[in-house]
Amino acid sequence: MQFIDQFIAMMPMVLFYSAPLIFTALGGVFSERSGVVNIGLEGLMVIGAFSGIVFNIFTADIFGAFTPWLSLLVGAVAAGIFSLMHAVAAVSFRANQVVSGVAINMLAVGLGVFLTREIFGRGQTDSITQPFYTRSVPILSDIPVIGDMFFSGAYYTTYIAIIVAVLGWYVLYKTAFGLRLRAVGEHPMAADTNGINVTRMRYIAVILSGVLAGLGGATYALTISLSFAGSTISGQGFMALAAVIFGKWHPLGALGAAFFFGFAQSLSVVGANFEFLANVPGFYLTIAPYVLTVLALAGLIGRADAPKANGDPYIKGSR
Amino acid sequence: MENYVIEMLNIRKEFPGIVANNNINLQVKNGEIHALLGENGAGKSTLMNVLFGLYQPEKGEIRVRGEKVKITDPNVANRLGIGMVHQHFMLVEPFTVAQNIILGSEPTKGGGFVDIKKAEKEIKELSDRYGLSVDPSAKVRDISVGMQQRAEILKTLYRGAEVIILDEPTAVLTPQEILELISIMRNLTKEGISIILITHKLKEIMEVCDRVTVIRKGEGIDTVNVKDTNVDDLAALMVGRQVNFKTEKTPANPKDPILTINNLQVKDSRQAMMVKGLNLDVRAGEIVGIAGIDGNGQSELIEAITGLRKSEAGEIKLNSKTITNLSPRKVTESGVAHIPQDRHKFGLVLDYPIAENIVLQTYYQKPFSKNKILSFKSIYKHAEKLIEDFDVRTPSPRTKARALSGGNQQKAIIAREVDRSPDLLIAAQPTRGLDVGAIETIHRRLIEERDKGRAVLLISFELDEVMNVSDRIAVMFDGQIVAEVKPEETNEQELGLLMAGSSKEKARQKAGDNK
Amino acid sequence: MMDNKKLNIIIPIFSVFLGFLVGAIVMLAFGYNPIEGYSALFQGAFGSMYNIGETIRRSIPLVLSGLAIAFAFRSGLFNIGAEGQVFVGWFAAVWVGVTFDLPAIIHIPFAILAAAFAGAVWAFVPGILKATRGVHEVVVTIMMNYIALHTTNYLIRTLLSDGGSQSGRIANSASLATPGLQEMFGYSQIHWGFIVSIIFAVFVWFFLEKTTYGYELRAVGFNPHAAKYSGMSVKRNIVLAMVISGALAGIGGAMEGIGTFGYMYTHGAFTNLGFDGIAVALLGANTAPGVVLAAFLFGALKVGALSMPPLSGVPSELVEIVIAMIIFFVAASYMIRLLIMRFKKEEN
Amino acid sequence: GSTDDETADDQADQDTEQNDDASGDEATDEEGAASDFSLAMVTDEGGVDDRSFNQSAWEGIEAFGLDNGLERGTGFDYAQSDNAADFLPNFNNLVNQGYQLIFGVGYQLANAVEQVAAQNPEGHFSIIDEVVEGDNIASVTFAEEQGSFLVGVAAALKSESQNIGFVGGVTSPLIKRFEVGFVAGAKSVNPDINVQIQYAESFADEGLGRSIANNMYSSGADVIYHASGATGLGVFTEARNRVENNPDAGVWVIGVDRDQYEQGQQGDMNVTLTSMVKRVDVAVQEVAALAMAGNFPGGEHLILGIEDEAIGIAETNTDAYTEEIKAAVAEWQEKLLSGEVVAPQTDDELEAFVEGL
Ligand SMILES: Nc1ncnc2c1ncn2[C@@H]1O[C@H](COP(=O)(O)OP(=O)(O)OP(=O)(O)O)[C@@H](O)[C@H]1O
Ligand SMILES: Nc1ncnc2c1ncn2[C@@H]1O[C@H](COP(=O)(O)OP(=O)(O)OP(=O)(O)O)[C@@H](O)[C@H]1O
Ligand SMILES: [Mg+2]
Ligand SMILES: [Mg+2]
Repeated sequence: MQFIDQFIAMMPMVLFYSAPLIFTALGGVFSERSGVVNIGLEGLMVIGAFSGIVFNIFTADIFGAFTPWLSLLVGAVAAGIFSLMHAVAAVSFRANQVVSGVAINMLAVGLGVFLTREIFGRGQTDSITQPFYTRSVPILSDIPVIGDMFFSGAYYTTYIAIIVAVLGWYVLYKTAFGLRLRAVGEHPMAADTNGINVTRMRYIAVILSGVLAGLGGATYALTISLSFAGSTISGQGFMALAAVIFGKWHPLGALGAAFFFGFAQSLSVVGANFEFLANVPGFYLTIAPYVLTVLALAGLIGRADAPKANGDPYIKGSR
Repeated sequence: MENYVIEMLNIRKEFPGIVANNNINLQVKNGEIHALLGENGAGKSTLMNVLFGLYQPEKGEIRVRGEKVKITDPNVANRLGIGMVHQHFMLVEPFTVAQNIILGSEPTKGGGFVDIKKAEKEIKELSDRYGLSVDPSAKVRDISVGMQQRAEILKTLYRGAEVIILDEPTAVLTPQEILELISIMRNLTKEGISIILITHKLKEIMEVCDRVTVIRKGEGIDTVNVKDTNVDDLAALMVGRQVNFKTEKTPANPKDPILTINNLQVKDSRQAMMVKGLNLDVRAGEIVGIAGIDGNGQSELIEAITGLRKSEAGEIKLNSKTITNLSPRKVTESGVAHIPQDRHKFGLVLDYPIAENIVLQTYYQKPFSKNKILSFKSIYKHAEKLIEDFDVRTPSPRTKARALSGGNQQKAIIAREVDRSPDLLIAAQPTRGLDVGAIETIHRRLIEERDKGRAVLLISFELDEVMNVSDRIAVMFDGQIVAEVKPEETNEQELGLLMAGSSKEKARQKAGDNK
Repeated sequence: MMDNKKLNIIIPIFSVFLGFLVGAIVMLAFGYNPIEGYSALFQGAFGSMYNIGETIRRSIPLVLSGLAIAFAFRSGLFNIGAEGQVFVGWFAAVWVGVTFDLPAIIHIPFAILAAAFAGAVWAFVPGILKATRGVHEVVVTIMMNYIALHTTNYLIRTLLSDGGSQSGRIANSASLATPGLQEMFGYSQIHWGFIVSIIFAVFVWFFLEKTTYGYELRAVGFNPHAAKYSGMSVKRNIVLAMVISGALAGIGGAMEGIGTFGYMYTHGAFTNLGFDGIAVALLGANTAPGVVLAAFLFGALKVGALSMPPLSGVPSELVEIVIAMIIFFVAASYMIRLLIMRFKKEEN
Repeated sequence: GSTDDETADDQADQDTEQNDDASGDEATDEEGAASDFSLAMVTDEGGVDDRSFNQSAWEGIEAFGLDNGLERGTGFDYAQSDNAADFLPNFNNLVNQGYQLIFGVGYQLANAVEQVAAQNPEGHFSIIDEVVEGDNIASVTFAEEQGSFLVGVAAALKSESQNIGFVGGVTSPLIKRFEVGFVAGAKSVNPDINVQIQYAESFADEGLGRSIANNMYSSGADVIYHASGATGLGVFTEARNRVENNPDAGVWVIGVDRDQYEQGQQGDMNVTLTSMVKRVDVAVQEVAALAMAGNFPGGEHLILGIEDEAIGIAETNTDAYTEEIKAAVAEWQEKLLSGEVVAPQTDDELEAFVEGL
């Protein structure tokens, strides 16, 4: 049955395409749950991708097979540090959070390409020699159908992304930290009067979003582009932002949304294989993912309410 | 020397532009209920926010149980056993009561996992001990204001508070709830807890408080024992002039009906039927007060009349023309004015200047705009006039509504609504949170409107307001008008019983017995 | 305490200064000479009539996309979709430019109108979805951007050329570019679009500040509940705001279509006119005059950037960094406020 | 350490050197020798260091400049375009700086060249990859279909499944020539070979390129030819990943514009079968030489192909690109040169061509 086969064939694509979105969207969820709008995700991904690649290129000989893992880490840390800018502006200096997000995006690309030129003397880096590779999970991959769909030919980073999403859900909804973080995003003054340090919580949340978006960017670079240039991250951050909202600011929602995007994207690729689509102009398949998303939003998803205090800087003693 | 649990000495707190507190002293004895009294904007909340560590005073010292302390943030206050229930509740709406109570001091087991079961058990114990009934697992957005407040009090107790600050706790409560609160306060003091109570309601002070500190325009005026004083003296102390309470009014002479409601049915946002076949009419030249406990369909009724909510069945007539399910604008144009319950949410665009707020429903009409172009000249001319007439205290018509005190915000709204000389004026909780001075003015306005031959529909949870101002009282219970009484023929007790749903006869003789 | 009017002027200026300062530090750090770098930048932006012409030309579409986003912001909406609306506007204008043959007095307004309409339609989708289904405009507009990119590419291949990657040139009667003007500015690409953009800046200012429509839109933006209470239709205003915002962005596209280029080509990626518009709007504090100034600054920096590598060897990305920092400092203006307060204190 | 890395490094050195010059720290070592001829180029959005035809063009200009003792910044130079709106300003800047021959690299610059040439009748201009009318414009295009034809032959010979793929960037007549030539070449070897064709509609979406390649390999293709810029990087990623997981996967990629051998390196294997190399540098030098000699081919349209050695195919990967393939390709090359076979450029021509087989 062709459909089933195609479906099975699609899953690996879905898995590698979605992973960077999952990480980044989770970052968005943490930040916005704490009340800090973060449209700087794109820029944070850029930093993650850039530093991941550069580190990989220069240390591949030293660390060998560990290099991609360390690169991932470096990407996360770098973006985490970079996100401090957003935190300082948005939390300490009451910035309009959209503005500083835009600044982050511009700065990241500018800086990334500028440094690339300084280091490599041209607009993009070499290809890395130590990327991630898909692996089939022992045992699990032997399970019929399921095995082929999910456990053969996927990256470990994808599984990590899924685990992190579940972890994110646990942290936000089951732990004291999560309760406080959400409180800060819904009603910072209430949190404050309960002795919660709003500023601290928001800093943590924003830095977390940086780390996660950095992971996302690095994952993209280390699994898909294998090199860095100004155009390496082009829109993925905004897709992740869309996933945050699509997923109603919920970690598992974001996970689902990211998979939805990956699925729609792969569908548009695999569509070419179906006879009945053979004579449909490629254009329709190209826009299909985006149209599908809009339809999904209009149809099933509908209204979603952001955290109440999302976007408002907290100023003690004002109402 | 006395053993004070709290001493605030020569506290000074400035805000850009104003001195909110100027050398104020406040001394609270152990186990007493100490009232803090003052006009809107007098500086009460500020003083308490200083005590609770939300603001740092420019000057002055604070002693807790004789110890000189520096309260840098609410944590410190909590550790010193000071808890505060804020005027605007500090509850996270999508959270459960339990989550709100434990927030910031959560009981956890491994992995930071919140032990909600444990928390709910502890909360149950506390609420039984002090008679604060709450449903720990209910979401705050779904529970009554009264329960929200009990949750707030539990929040402080849960943190082991020995001094509890209540900032205008009764402003938002129904008479029944107020009685409950009073007994709660008594329980608390029995347990050795001291209470600082901010309120504008002098009767409450006389009823429960031991001592009262009065502040005016940021200055501490005096501290007196409640048993050595009376309502009028307090009012005079607070406002700085004699206030007369019994709102003077001549008997009404109602004419033909303006508003007629037949068998009206309205659902709330959760699709629950809240108004169940309600009948009511309001005549020209009378004030009809709707007495009822919050949540018996009052809000839905008003929203249906004003076109903010669609009615399921029945008919609403204005001057015998039907206005059922017309758009808010059509309703307004057909002669209805509405002083909304929540002035910040509905009544005002807080970021617009007062002037632009004053034309909120009329901006598109001459002279405020001509063929779609605003005429700020006439808007501001008009605003200046109303600000003058209604004595709205604002630096200028250009001032943003946000910066005004609730009292003056309210006056601005009333000015706007009344000035349209509507046939029907709906006033929902028009004096909530306001000081006696402001209340006096507003009541006088309502009566003036009546005397101009307008129909006035007053919705209030405060019985003495209903009794003072109305010519006719309709009691609302479970989505219907269950009884109509004349204020001079009834008393608070009877009304209370009616509002609780007992039949008129029962209420009559019950109330009668107790007399 | 200093009055806000003064601050609102000082802060952007201060931010610009700080932005350049950071840029200079970066140049020093990497062994470039900031003075050379910036004089090259200045040369490139204002060095001659030609450069000035280019700077103006570069600002024109930014004014409009900036206005579009500012307009939406004032109504409480975030239109990330300007990018896509620019694409469809560009296309529509070029389509009119190539398919019709009319006198200029009709042809140009017709092309601009078509662009406005296309942009409006594109923004109508998120608008109506927000109004009726409460769907968050940000997601929808992001999706609409991609749809616009691919749709216009497709239409250029199928409608404006046979499989080509570029449309034909528009008729001269539809072109905003006139040899006279360009000659005056040393054969730069400047075109009369700068007048169009100023006209619409004035329009936006007037519409928002002086008309009852603007009064309603701003009210809805500030407090939809109060707006509803006072008889305004929140839904209608949301749709209206999006549609007008989209129309403005569409006209921004027209400026490229019948002004700068005179044709449209298939894009491999976004133009960033829309995304830069976000920065322009916010740098301009969402006010029409502010947007015009911010757009001009952007135009100058981006055109000046081209001269940095040849004249000073500094990579043009440095300008991106400078711009980003300027925006950052505007965002964190509170920091600057504090600084100014500090100085004030020390004075007295 | 592949040839490419070295060119890349040289590139880096030159750039930094030039930076020093610009910031005046260091005097350049080529004084005096300068003739009065000068040439420059305007890049498209790719930028001068795109490791593709912009870079190739620049290398040509540099080589020419150095051979003729010209000086960077006065005798030869380039202007970087970050955005289509920069094309014309860049041209005008160079004109104002007095450069005599200015190249526009990439079909996107066609309109800009047309305008600037019209405004500066005395200047000499050249457009690469597109044809523009004008007495002072030399249009240079390449017979990509020829190179694509040859890599098509190689693909058909290499493919065991007789199932191959083509990944295009954004649909356009130019990319069409790659596609059509490739198909023709493959079919000339085996008329029944199955060619999967898909366009990413983007030159910068590695993810999509990867997905398309994944899909093509999964449905049986074993050689993929890409003409899709950065999107193609995804194709290499997919192939490398498959080889990593199964050294005998036997999947190959054919690079474009330049020798993309480096992109294919996977451990000690390399998935780059070959590349369709477009010697823009050759083209640039040819035009420059003519211009310097005083017979600038204004108003002419030069189509450079195999015979000019402006189109070639890389033979770096000797393991994969076997002697047989080499031989067969050489055969077909002869046929193309002799005109016995003419590579098609459009779908219609392809149809006719396939009929004729
Ligand atoms: N956060 C603030 N920023 C600036 N001014 C403030 C702030 N809070 C209060 N004020 C000013 O300080 C004065 C005292 O405010 P406060 O809230 O203490 O009054 P209040 O006695 O609580 O009034 P009410 O009875 O209406 O609650 C007010 O006039 C107000 O203008
Ligand atoms: N951030 C602020 N800036 C300026 N004034 C403020 C601020 N916060 C509170 N105020 C003022 O402090 C005074 C008291 O504040 P409060 O919240 O008690 O208002 P209120 O008069 O009680 O109205 P309500 O309680 O009905 O909202 C009011 O004048 C209010 O406007
Ligand atoms: Mg108060
Ligand atoms: Mg109050």
